[in-house]
Amino acid sequence: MNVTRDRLVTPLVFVALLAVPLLFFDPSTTYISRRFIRVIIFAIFAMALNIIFGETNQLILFMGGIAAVGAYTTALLAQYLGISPWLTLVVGALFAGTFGALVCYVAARRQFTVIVLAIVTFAFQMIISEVLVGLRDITRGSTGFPFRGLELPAVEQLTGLGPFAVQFYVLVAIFAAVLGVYTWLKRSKYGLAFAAIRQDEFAARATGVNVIRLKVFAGFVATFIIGLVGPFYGQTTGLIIPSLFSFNTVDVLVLIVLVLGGLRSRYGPLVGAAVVIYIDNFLGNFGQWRTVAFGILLTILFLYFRDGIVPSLQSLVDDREFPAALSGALGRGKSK
Amino acid sequence: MLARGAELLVDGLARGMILSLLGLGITLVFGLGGILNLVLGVFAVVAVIVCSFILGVVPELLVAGVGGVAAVALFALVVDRSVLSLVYEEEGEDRELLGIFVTLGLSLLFEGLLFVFFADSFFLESDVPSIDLGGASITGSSIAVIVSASVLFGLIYYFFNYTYLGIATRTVIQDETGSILCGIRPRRVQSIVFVLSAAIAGAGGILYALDAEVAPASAFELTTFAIMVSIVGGVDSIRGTVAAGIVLGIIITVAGALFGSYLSTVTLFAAAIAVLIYKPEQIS
Amino acid sequence: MLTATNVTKRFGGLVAVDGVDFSIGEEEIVGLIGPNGAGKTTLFNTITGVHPPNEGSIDFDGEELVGKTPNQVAQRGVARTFQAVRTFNESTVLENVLTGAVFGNSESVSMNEAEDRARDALEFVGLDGLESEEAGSLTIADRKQLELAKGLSAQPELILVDEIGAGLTPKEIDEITQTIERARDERGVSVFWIEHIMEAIMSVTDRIIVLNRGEKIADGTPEEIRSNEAVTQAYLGEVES
Amino acid sequence: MGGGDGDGDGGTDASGGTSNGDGATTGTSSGGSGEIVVGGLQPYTGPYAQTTQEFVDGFNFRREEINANGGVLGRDLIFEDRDTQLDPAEASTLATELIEAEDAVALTGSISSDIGLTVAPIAEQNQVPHVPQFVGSADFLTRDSRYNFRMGLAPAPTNARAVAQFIEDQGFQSVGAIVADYSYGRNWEASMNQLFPDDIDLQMEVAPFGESSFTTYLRSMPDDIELLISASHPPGVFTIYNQLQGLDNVNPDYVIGRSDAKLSANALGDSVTQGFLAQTQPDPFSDQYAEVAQRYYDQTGNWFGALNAVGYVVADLIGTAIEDAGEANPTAVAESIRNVNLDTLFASPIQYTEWGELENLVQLMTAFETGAPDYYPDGSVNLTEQFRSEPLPAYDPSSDLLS
Amino acid sequence: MTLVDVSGLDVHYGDLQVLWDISLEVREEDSVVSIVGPNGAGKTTLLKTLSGILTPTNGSVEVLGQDVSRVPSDEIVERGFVQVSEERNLFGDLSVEANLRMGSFTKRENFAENRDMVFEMFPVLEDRRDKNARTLSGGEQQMLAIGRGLMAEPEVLAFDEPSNALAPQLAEQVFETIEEISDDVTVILVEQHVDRALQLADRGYLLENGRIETEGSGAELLESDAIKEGYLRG
Ligand SMILES: Nc1ncnc2c1ncn2[C@@H]1O[C@H](COP(=O)(O)OP(=O)(O)OP(=O)(O)O)[C@@H](O)[C@H]1O
Ligand SMILES: Nc1ncnc2c1ncn2[C@@H]1O[C@H](COP(=O)(O)OP(=O)(O)OP(=O)(O)O)[C@@H](O)[C@H]1O
Ligand SMILES: [Mg+2]
Ligand SMILES: [Mg+2]
Repeated sequence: MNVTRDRLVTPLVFVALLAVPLLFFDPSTTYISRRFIRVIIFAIFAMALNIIFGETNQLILFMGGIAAVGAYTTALLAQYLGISPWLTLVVGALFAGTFGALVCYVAARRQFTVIVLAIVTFAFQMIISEVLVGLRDITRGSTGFPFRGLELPAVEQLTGLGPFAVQFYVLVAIFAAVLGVYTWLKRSKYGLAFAAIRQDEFAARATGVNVIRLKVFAGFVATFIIGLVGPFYGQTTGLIIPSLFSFNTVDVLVLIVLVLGGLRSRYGPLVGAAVVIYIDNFLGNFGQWRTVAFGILLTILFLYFRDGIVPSLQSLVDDREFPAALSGALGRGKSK
Repeated sequence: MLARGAELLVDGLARGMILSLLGLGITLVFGLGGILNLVLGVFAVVAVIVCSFILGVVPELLVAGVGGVAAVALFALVVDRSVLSLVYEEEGEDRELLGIFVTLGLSLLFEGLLFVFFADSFFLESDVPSIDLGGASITGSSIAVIVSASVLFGLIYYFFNYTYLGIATRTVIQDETGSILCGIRPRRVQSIVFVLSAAIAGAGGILYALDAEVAPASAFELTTFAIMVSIVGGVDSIRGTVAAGIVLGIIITVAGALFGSYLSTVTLFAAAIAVLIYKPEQIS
Repeated sequence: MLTATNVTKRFGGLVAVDGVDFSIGEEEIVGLIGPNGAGKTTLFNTITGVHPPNEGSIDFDGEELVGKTPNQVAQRGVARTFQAVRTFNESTVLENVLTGAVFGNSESVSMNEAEDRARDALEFVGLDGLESEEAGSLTIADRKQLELAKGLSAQPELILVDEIGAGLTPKEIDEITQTIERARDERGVSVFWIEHIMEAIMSVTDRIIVLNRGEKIADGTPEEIRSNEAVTQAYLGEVES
Repeated sequence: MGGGDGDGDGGTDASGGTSNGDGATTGTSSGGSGEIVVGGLQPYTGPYAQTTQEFVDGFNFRREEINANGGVLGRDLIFEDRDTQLDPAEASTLATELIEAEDAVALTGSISSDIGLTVAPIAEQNQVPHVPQFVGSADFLTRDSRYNFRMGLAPAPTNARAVAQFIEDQGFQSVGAIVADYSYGRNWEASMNQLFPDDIDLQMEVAPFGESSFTTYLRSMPDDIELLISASHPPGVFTIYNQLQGLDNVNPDYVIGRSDAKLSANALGDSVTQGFLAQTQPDPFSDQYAEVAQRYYDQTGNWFGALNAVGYVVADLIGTAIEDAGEANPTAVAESIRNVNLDTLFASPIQYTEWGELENLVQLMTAFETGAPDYYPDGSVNLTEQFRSEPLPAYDPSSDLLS
Repeated sequence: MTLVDVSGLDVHYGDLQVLWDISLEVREEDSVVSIVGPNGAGKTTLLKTLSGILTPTNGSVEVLGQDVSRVPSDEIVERGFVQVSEERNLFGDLSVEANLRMGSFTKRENFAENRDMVFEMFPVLEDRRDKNARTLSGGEQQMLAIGRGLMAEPEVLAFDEPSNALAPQLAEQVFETIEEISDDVTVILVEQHVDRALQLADRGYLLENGRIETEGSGAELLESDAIKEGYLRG
């Protein structure tokens, strides 16, 4: 990694993020505010996936379900105890993280391959959806319930910012924290261990790496993050509802965001989220052709840009050899 | 009571055999070529649609069914020769992941097209009369399903165990270079298997439509079930997939009758998870 | 230092290792030979916790290894290399060795300390200067050296070496044999070494253990093994002796 | 929405008349003086793809007629449709966007209770009328609703009331029903229990919403069953009917399915003539319907079905309401919808209660026979009127019928 | 007649050039042609190029009169050039017999006959005919790989380090087998056991760093300094 460039990029990214609400948030166009919030949320989801999948090669397909676990726990517990969801937020995240860690533990112990773990978690995703719809008496079934308990009226008053702006800043703070954790992980012993696990789990074990513990650790961190952001995701729509957390609405999108942005890159998730959410909204204008257009786009992007936007740009800047970088971007060869 | 149980079992068996066929569609391509084919459900739906159009002209289900399957095979061939060729250039895990992503994109594309152009619901009728077996009434469609699926299983089993080409498909998954050294062309075998899997899924879809409504929205559901069945069956085992489909079919039918609610779906996925956790070492 | 008693490992009906007893002393180089499929690699796997034995016990410095996971065994001070090289090919040479230095040890090693150890090990095997190369770009011989360095950087007491000479030229074999001997002489590491190449193994081992169909059929100095009737029959054949 | 930044300053709702001055950021807004935008929340992807397409065809047919006749208030009526993918969360996002970015004067297109229930509060908060295609949930409207209006699908109690009249009319003694395990299905269950004659045998089976195999449920129906209600399981209607054909010991005289006669005939083929009934609100036997259907056929070559009619009616309703209001302001439009008395393709004139429920609705039980409607000579089945209900009282959400 | 004719061959992996200007030939009258050289010299790369698995960047490769870059690699097998590769590439989950059967993919009509011939040559394979290839010992696997190669009725059979990882006794057995079949088939032999390989060879090539350094008859090479110093012990 190029450290000087990193020093330059990070402040730039955050200045840009902090400026977003001032530039674009307007009370009469809340839909624009929401788009930006969605970008941040999906960027954080993708960061979490980056940690668990990018680093330790555990592909989970129940991110929607985990986010739902976080959101429902937070909201329902707050309601039940009659306290603010800000207090139950961490409980929800811990619950989600524990669940995720447990699944990862079983998978690591039983030595599931990537695909088997993917399918097991996919099955869990289906079960979570079914249960949320089925336990109508507790969860209010498929129509969900309104949720906007994660506001900070005091901060709004103090700063004169609208609720969406405040929410955006809260999420930027979470994003920064996750980015910090990720950067630290990569540069510490964990980074070494992750690289070893990813390339040859068996050899990693023989070298002394506690593969199971690390996989569970990565699983916990990732699902904790997803569970933490879940309630904010509900907050943005103003609703907590099963369909918000379905496989198609969360997992598919997060995967696309991560792969497109760039697996194992620090800013890939953010860039990917921005691009994908933009495309998603843009395609809305296609009416009944939306799905078709989305499918074509996905296929093309994966076939020709699967090394990710950020890594491609990086190599473009790094070696300045245009033809080589271009062929990298067009991604026939395997990524380094 | 006994008759009711028998009815349930037969219904479950028929349903299970359909699941087995769909599962085989996944098993063949993933087990033999490393591509998790998320377009499978689309193949099933397209077969039903074509079949139903042919029925409008030639009112003979067998003819129309073969027509539907043939059309899907052709469709699959085009997909294989064009997009999948790019995927097959990769190897190992790269191919697996690219396979998932590309077929995901393709499935959205095709589903979208179906929604725009063929959004109707489709049913097919078997004309097989229902029969009475010791008080248990067995529906005509169940009979049609069980008989035709059995024949298909037999053919598939024979193909993969007793023909050169069938065994060659297994060499390609086990060692692509090895198969080249034997004079087998992996890409050709992969194409054949892909087309075959689409045809099997098409047949599964047609049998499914004898009983239930098939619409573009069914594609995702059918793919999901197919993946579950295939994974529970061991991903690369044809026999395992057939068994898994039948067992899961009976489980959801019985669970549906007993609990009569959303729990039957939960049961299906829970059963799948249980099997996976219990014996994942069989699953590569 | 390592004492194995009555180690037995079965795969289904197949008895891959059958009631084997042996020991390895401090700073000793012990060879392990035997026909293909005799159970040599499997014996390694029972020691390292990959395939825990069905019966028997393996004592290492007073500690029972049976029941420990591979990473625990590695951290107790038993490093290993693989029959088919398993370096982390997308990582750099230095990162490979660092992984061993950081994790292959029960003490908590700081990154700086680990890097020192790693560079030291690389120099020891003669790979210094290649630190930032991708491991995958090295020749087979160098990758075998790299595996050795990765093991040694953990400062193990014992290193298990599986057919490190296979596929190497005589010259390369000589080099790697010397590295192994120096590891014992200069670093005090014991070596347990599987090899089919007799020239290599006969020249530096203190003792050789012979397996055949899972059973130990001989255990002695190279000279004793060379003249052992059973070994000649089962393994060496009429050729080189 | 309430939590939105819009709360602080109250009435910043999008309105057809005033330009927001933020055109730079909203980009495509076209709601100013030129055109009047109606927002469509269409489930183009998902199980109702066909249903929504029919609606859109009917809607656009009427909309283009209106525009060809000089538009409303001299302005063109524009349709901004979005694919909700039958996802309530997506629908709620799109609804907000259509209101804020496109200055939609009304929203339509919603299908299913889930979508209806999530879009309803958005309509209320932004004070933009919402006329869904099919939302049957009793909870869609409360006594305080002012911007949501029932349309193509009546609430379960109203439908059940019509069926109860049909049962009495025919003198059925043994009735079965398959109920979907979600709010609309459960509303039917409660309504049937409450409203059906006490002296009949009523056998109800609850099946999951996404069920695809109903044989088990059908087998538990009594042998002498005369009427089977499957309308209480909308997504399963066709499958239920089809699987019923395969069972010889369960033989009801009639099966009440969904309201879409045309789709039913397309999906079920000839077997639809064997007792399938479509419970419809548009009156396909009226002269007015026949006349519109003829025009539709002349223009498109297609059969003008009940779903097309609902789309047509919505366009008609919104157009009329804007004309009545004299301005394309959503609040005013909602007000004039509430006061409308529109004689269009429904079997009864469209009239709303204060809270947006259809009043004095008349429903038809439409059966099928071989032949073709006059206005669609290419067809192979024709519709016959099996039963016509009395005007049905509007469902009052404050009643305890469903509790 | 020239069975294999290579001239001016360059091969790359991506940007990395591995073979440089290689020219060699194998004639019908040769019984064994050996190629020796250190690790990474490019021996395997050369054989893979002959089999059409790798495509050359420069030069021409004609195998049995056919330019290999113009035909798919399976057709090269059909024409009679078969390789027993370094990794053996057996089908682990297929039985011994099924492996042999796949070997006869291009000569199906003679399957039974050829199989019996292989069984005669390696009786142990007949004992294990129903066992999956994975469960065989290393030596048995090598025999199976050779047997599978023979099933295609090759004119030229190329071996890539057939004695690799074999116990000395088995290694010797393999060399004897090669000697035996070289009566009927022209053998190309890549070996680390340089002395054995050159003893068997009519002609040999020494490949170093992707270039042919020396060529000559087996006996000549055995006596050459290059070989003596680099590849033979004491
Ligand atoms: N995981 C396993 N499952 C089943 N059988 C196994 C397994 N690992 C090894 N075996 C069998 O155990 C026996 C011993 O194998 P092992 O690998 O220990 O032999 P080896 O002595 O190392 O031989 P080589 O010199 O060829 O490497 C063989 O028959 C092998 O097939
Ligand atoms: N797939 C590959 N990608 C990149 N480089 C490769 C690849 N395969 C081999 N090489 C490189 O090409 C060179 C020649 O390799 P090759 O396998 O042909 O040598 P060899 O003479 O067969 O060696 P050995 O005796 O070890 O089998 C080596 O430097 C090797 O690292
Ligand atoms: Mg071994
Ligand atoms: Mg080689």
